[in-house]
Amino acid sequence: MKLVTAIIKPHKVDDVKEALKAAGLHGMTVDEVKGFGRQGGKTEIYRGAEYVVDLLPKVRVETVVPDELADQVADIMVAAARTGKIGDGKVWITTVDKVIRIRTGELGDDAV
Amino acid sequence: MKLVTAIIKPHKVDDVKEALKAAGLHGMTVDEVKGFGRQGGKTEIYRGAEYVVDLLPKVRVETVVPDELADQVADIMVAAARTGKIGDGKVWITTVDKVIRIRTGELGDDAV
Amino acid sequence: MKLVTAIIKPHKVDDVKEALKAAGLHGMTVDEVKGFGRQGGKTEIYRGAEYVVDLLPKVRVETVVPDELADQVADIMVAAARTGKIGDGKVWITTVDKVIRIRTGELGDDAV
Amino acid sequence: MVDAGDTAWMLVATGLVLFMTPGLAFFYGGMVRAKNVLGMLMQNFFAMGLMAIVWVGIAFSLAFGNFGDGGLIGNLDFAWMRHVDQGVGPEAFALSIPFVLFCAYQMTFAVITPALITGATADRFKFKAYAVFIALWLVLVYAPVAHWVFGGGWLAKLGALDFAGGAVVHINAGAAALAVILVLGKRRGWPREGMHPHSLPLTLLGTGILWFGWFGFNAGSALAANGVAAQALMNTFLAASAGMVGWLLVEQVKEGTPTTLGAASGAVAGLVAITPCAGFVGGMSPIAIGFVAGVLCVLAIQLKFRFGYDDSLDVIGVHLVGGLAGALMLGLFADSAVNDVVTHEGLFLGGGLTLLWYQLVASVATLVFSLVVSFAIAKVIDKVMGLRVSPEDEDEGLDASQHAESAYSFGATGSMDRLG
Amino acid sequence: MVDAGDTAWMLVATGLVLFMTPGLAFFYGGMVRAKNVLGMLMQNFFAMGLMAIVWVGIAFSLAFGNFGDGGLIGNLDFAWMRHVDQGVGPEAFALSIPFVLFCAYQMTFAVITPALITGATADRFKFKAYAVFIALWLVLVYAPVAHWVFGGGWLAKLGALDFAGGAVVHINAGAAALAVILVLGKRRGWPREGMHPHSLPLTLLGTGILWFGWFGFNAGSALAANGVAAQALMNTFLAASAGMVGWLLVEQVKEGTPTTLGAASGAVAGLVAITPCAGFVGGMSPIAIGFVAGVLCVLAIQLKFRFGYDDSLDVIGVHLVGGLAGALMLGLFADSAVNDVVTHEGLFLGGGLTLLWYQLVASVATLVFSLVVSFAIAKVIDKVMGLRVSPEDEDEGLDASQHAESAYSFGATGSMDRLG
Amino acid sequence: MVDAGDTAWMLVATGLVLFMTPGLAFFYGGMVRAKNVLGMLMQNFFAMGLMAIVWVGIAFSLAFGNFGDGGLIGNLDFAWMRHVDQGVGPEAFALSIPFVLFCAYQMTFAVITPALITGATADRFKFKAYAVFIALWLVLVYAPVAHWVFGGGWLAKLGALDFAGGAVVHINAGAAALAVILVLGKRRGWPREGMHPHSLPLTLLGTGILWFGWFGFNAGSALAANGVAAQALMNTFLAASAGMVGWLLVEQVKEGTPTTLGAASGAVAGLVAITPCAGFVGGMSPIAIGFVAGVLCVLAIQLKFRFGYDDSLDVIGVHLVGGLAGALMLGLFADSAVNDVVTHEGLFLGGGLTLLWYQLVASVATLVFSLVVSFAIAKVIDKVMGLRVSPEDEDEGLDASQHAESAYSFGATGSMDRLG
Ligand SMILES: Nc1ncnc2c1ncn2[C@@H]1O[C@H](COP(=O)(O)OP(=O)(O)O)[C@@H](O)[C@H]1O
Ligand SMILES: Nc1ncnc2c1ncn2[C@@H]1O[C@H](COP(=O)(O)OP(=O)(O)O)[C@@H](O)[C@H]1O
Ligand SMILES: Nc1ncnc2c1ncn2[C@@H]1O[C@H](COP(=O)(O)OP(=O)(O)O)[C@@H](O)[C@H]1O
Repeated sequence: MKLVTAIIKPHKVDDVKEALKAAGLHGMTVDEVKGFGRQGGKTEIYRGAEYVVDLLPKVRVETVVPDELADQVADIMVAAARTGKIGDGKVWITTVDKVIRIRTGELGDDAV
Repeated sequence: MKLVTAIIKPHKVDDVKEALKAAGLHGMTVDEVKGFGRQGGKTEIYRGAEYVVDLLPKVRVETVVPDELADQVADIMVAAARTGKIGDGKVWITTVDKVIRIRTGELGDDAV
Repeated sequence: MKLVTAIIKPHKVDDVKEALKAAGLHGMTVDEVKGFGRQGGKTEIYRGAEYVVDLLPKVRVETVVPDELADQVADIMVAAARTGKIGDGKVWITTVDKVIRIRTGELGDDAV
Repeated sequence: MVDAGDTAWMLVATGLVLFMTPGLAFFYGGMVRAKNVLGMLMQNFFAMGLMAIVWVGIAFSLAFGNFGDGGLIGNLDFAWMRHVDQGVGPEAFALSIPFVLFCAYQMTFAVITPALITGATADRFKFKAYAVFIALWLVLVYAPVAHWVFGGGWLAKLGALDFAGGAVVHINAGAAALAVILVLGKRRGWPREGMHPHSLPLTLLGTGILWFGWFGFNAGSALAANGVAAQALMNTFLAASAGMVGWLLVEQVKEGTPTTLGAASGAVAGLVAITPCAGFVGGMSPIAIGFVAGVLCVLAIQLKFRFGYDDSLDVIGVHLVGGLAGALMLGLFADSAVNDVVTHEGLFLGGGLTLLWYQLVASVATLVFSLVVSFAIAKVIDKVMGLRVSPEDEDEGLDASQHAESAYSFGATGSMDRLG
Repeated sequence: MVDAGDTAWMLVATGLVLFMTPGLAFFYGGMVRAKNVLGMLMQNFFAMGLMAIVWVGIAFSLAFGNFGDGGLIGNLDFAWMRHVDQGVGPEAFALSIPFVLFCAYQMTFAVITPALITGATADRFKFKAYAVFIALWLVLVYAPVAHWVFGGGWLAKLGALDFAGGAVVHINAGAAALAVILVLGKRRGWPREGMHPHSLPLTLLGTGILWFGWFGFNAGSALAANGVAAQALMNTFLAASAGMVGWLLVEQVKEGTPTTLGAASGAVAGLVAITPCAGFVGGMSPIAIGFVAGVLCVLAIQLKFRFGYDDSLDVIGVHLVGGLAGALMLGLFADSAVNDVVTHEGLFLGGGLTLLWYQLVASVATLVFSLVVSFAIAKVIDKVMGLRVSPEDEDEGLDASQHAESAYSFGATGSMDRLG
Repeated sequence: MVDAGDTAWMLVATGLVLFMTPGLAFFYGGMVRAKNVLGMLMQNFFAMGLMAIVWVGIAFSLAFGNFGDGGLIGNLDFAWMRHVDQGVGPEAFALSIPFVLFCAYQMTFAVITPALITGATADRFKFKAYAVFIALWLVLVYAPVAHWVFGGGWLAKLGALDFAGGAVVHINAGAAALAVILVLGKRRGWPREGMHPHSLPLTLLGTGILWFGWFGFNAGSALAANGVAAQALMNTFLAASAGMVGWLLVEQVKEGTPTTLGAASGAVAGLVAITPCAGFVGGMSPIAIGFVAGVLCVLAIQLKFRFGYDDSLDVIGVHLVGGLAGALMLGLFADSAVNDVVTHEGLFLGGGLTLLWYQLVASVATLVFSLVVSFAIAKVIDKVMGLRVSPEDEDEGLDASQHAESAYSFGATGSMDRLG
């Protein structure tokens, strides 16, 4: 099994979710994170002084998939999350040794 | 070393924590995430219209453990987090190359 | 590629960010988590009774780096996040099979 | 002569209505997404700033100058605070409070009325365009309509009744809201995406403040601490209660679940509808009026999905519809035993259709005038400086794009570095 | 005759007490977990809706009809708003304000008293069962007790004193809270799990509003803008202050750390205790009364752990205990120089034990009556429709299970899609 | 004789000013980081507890005893509530309200003035040291200065004017704030790190409450429901509005973006500046005064970066500078037509420099006295018990370190287990 992790722009969550659904995937886990990268920060004003906020809101999407789907899922995510503007984020793939569905104890491909 | 990751229902956090403690484990890291899966969503009403919220609150639990304990820890988590109802979540195991305790610089099994 | 993950104290985020920047790294993703460990909990008072809060605020820092930099980056993080007091956290390294920059589709070292 | 009791009450009533605008800000602010809450709060608070100045500068005089002339607009007698002093003002006003207090009291109405519009235009109105819009609107729309009704203009002369502003405030603002969103267009993603409230406790805070403040709004419109004020307060209370119950009953029947947002909205619907009636009806009538308004408005807010206009937080569904309902129901329930200003009683009290007809005329006149002139103002501003934020700014949210701020920062990782 | 000054004050006092119910909602709402905050707010706001209607419909008349009869319950003379008009009402009331205002003022008490109960029953009361409960309770418990004390019933005749509702409001609601939780049972997980406040700033907001509103509650109970009202206001202020200081001192001694929740709770404890005394004591007495209440209540809230009843937000510990403390301390501090209604002075002013005895009778009578009847109502509702939510609904939280809403949505990942 | 109308107004005004302290708590509380919000709220609420007791115990008497003596400090005639009853008090006060109400009204000023200081000392003042500081400060600084100005002391005799506390409240608290932070030092990390507001909606809530309450602060200072009160209310409203507009204009010019925090701060700046002037000026003057204050203060808050003192939430920039600006502008705009207490008109009304000179003397005297004595008190406390929390406590935040609490808990993973 593989774990595909994507760091994306927050307003792209729904698009990625829909794309995964369309590709027949049944699960994913998302959370809100902050990203630092080439995108630089945004400027906020506080008491008449300017500040740079260089940790920007991003969303992390994680989905565990069978080995043979990993590349394809990564590509789907890349396509769905792309705006073409800096800060679009990254997708990476890592290897999962074992996965268990808590409810049933099913393992591996049956678990996701 | 192995990293055991569990996505569980929020109200199961304490049970999982207690089970890990009982098994002699000394550390874990948790965070709040949202999950999409077979469980489907819940319905909210807004201005007289119904909406489905299909990202449901879950908690991610991560614990780094020595290789030989990984399966056992995963089973403990599965047992502690199970309600038997859909949406109970997943547990997965990945391989950790190296782990360091920041305070002391200890490595590997000594670090956790 | 390697994924270096650090669990650190919240007020060390800026130091770690600066240290990574100083080392020429261009990206990282952080999120707020809660940690359970040897540090024990802190005591809160509610209605005249004492409670222990044993999940303490921590920050998770993740950065994907080329293989050859992983150890060095881990050491930088360890150095920047250390206060020497219990609860400083952990750093661990896992292997990444593939990484893609969403904006451009670049792969591997070019993607980070 | 200035009466201390009446003055005491009107000092407080002025404060209460002033406090409604922050209340409105929270009521609306809780309903928008977290990235737009400051934009919403700013528009409401800014009305407290700019409208006050425009009011004493010119609009008060246009509304209340030439009092009782039966005409279309006042004059400049009171502009720039001229003659607005501690005396009781011109005799025609028949005041027992200082004229300067009357002006301040009316000022609070001039602040909140344009602010009501912001609920419809949520999440996309450019701040600077908004500022220009409300300044023009106060002078070109609010001041004339206030003269027609409160200033003894043609509608007052005709015999239409409006105790505290069913037409002047609610129909007027509701129609203006419709006009502006016709120019602005829908929010990106609407209606597919559910843009649900980011903080219902904030909305309920706003509701509590509005209910509290509305006692000043309605009972204050008696301009004295007397029996009519007391009756108006009781009516206001009961209509809010009945509006809440009515709205929740519909929810219960339709969806099986009463919501807190429904409770809040129903109370506001009842308050809107009782506004024109507050000092003119008695007995159990306010319960009927509030209840009907609650039921009507919960149904009316579904219209936007049918007709496809994005009345984001339901200003039209609640203030326009509720205001119309109240103005017309006054034609049914007006009671001369409650207030001798009532010369034609309501239909249900045996007064026939006369008052109902006047009420209809006043409502339609206000609606049409406000709709047309507001639309024209919005169109002109749109041409000159753009009414709406850019799509990027809208996605980012008004807080960041219009005010370079973010509303909340609960976490540990929001650190900033000072530039320059 | 209606006096403008008195009327001005009572218009405002009515608004202030009305505003206390949202204040109470936030005070309690901040203390529950985030998944239950809307459930709590809803129960409080809904009381503003339903109780008002039941009040003017029947309960006001049951409480104040047959005024001064020394009996157990009023009659139906004022039901359905009959005779509730702008005049000063029947002579026996000796009012200088419109009777309709008196009714509205008392209505605010009828709204907040049942709402007080929600603090004890937090997180598990089924909404519809709650609605039925408070409707019955207002008629069967509140109205009679109000008649006994405020309506010139048997306790008033006896000579017991209760300026603004120590017995009618606080002992009454506190005893009812105890009755209901005996039927409801404990929250799942209590007392092992710490169910700590999700937003203390919200609780402090509630505290601020309560303190502010309590001036209307206590000083308004003079029913006029006179010296007694002024004294009551001063006493209210000082008792709140002293209650806060007392509670915090105990925390400091016991735990080494004064808490903000303690400051809030102590102020409320002081306010509760001064309620029956506000217009009857003077000098430094309110400081003593508030301080004792603060110390007593912080100790009393530990009783639930001893006896194992889950008084979730300490309604019994603060309102029942604080109300009893206040009612009895009036027997110590009552001062005829402050108010000539005081015919037997307090023990410390040399008046002997007479008043203390009356106060004890009134307290016990109220406590027992409320406990028994409230328990019976709760039991019947439990049989008929179930009083408590299901375990699943409780785990999910009241917001989702009772109202299909969620309170907060700060993040970017709470998107929803519209169904149908 | 006690007048019901005046009493009605002053009962409410007392409530309004009391409500300002929670308002201030939220105004400041929203601006600090989430880990310090309870610390901030506690300091403000605790002032409502402790200051009230110190006030009736002794400080009221020191401020208002020997009324009109032209001296430096009062006596102990009214200590411990002696002679503070329902009568109108000593003739010199010329009151038409109960003396006990006058004492309560003044008490609200004594609560909020020390609370103002907490904005400057945010995030690092040890709670227990704070408690000792404000108790001493009220007696040693506030009471004398209040006597000088409000109690008929030397500044009043001289001819300096201060309607509602430009010197007594704002210059006084601002100077004390400066003194305390000179002893406390800067927050760790300041000015490199941006310690930005954790909840601007909370700050705007505070702003709304402050604006509302300020009507009681300024119009209440007329001590009657009359024309001067009405004028003061209008002036207060307009100055807040103009202050907001002025501040935002500067932001627009300097940064290109008006902020919500700027709107809030500008309104407060206008309110501060109008405080000494409220019942003494008329016409469009309040707009000029508010506008100048808004512009001045937004520039003044940059001074701390120049001079390197950490006035965390800009008490000096807004209250000291705004208070000075208001006190001096009164020397320009004072108008005897508005209030016959004005014997020397302002410069712009042809009254020459006399009043301006008196105002300068009063301002400087207050500033210097407060600065010196406050500094001494802070130094002594620092020596005896330490003024500042430890670096670890500061990093952890005041909520955890001073009060063993955390403000918010929105998530599902904040569970706690009960100890013992
Ligand atoms: N090396 C990295 N490791 C982990 N996350 C990264 C890394 N580089 C970037 N990110 C994440 O990706 C986001 C976008 O990266 P950025 O460099 O700003 O733009 P882009 O991906 O378009 O080049 C960052 O905000 C951060 O969350
Ligand atoms: N393929 C997956 N990858 C990552 N997380 C998943 C995946 N499938 C499910 N999850 C997580 O597990 C949770 C429960 O999954 P779900 O399919 O609803 O129920 P169950 O695990 O009982 O079959 C989801 O809400 C999601 O957070
Ligand atoms: N085995 C583990 N797996 C995952 N996270 C851990 C583990 N042990 C500790 N942590 C994380 O590291 C943090 C610090 O650990 P702790 O044992 O308290 O102190 P220290 O790292 O200084 O020994 C914990 O709060 C937790 O977030």
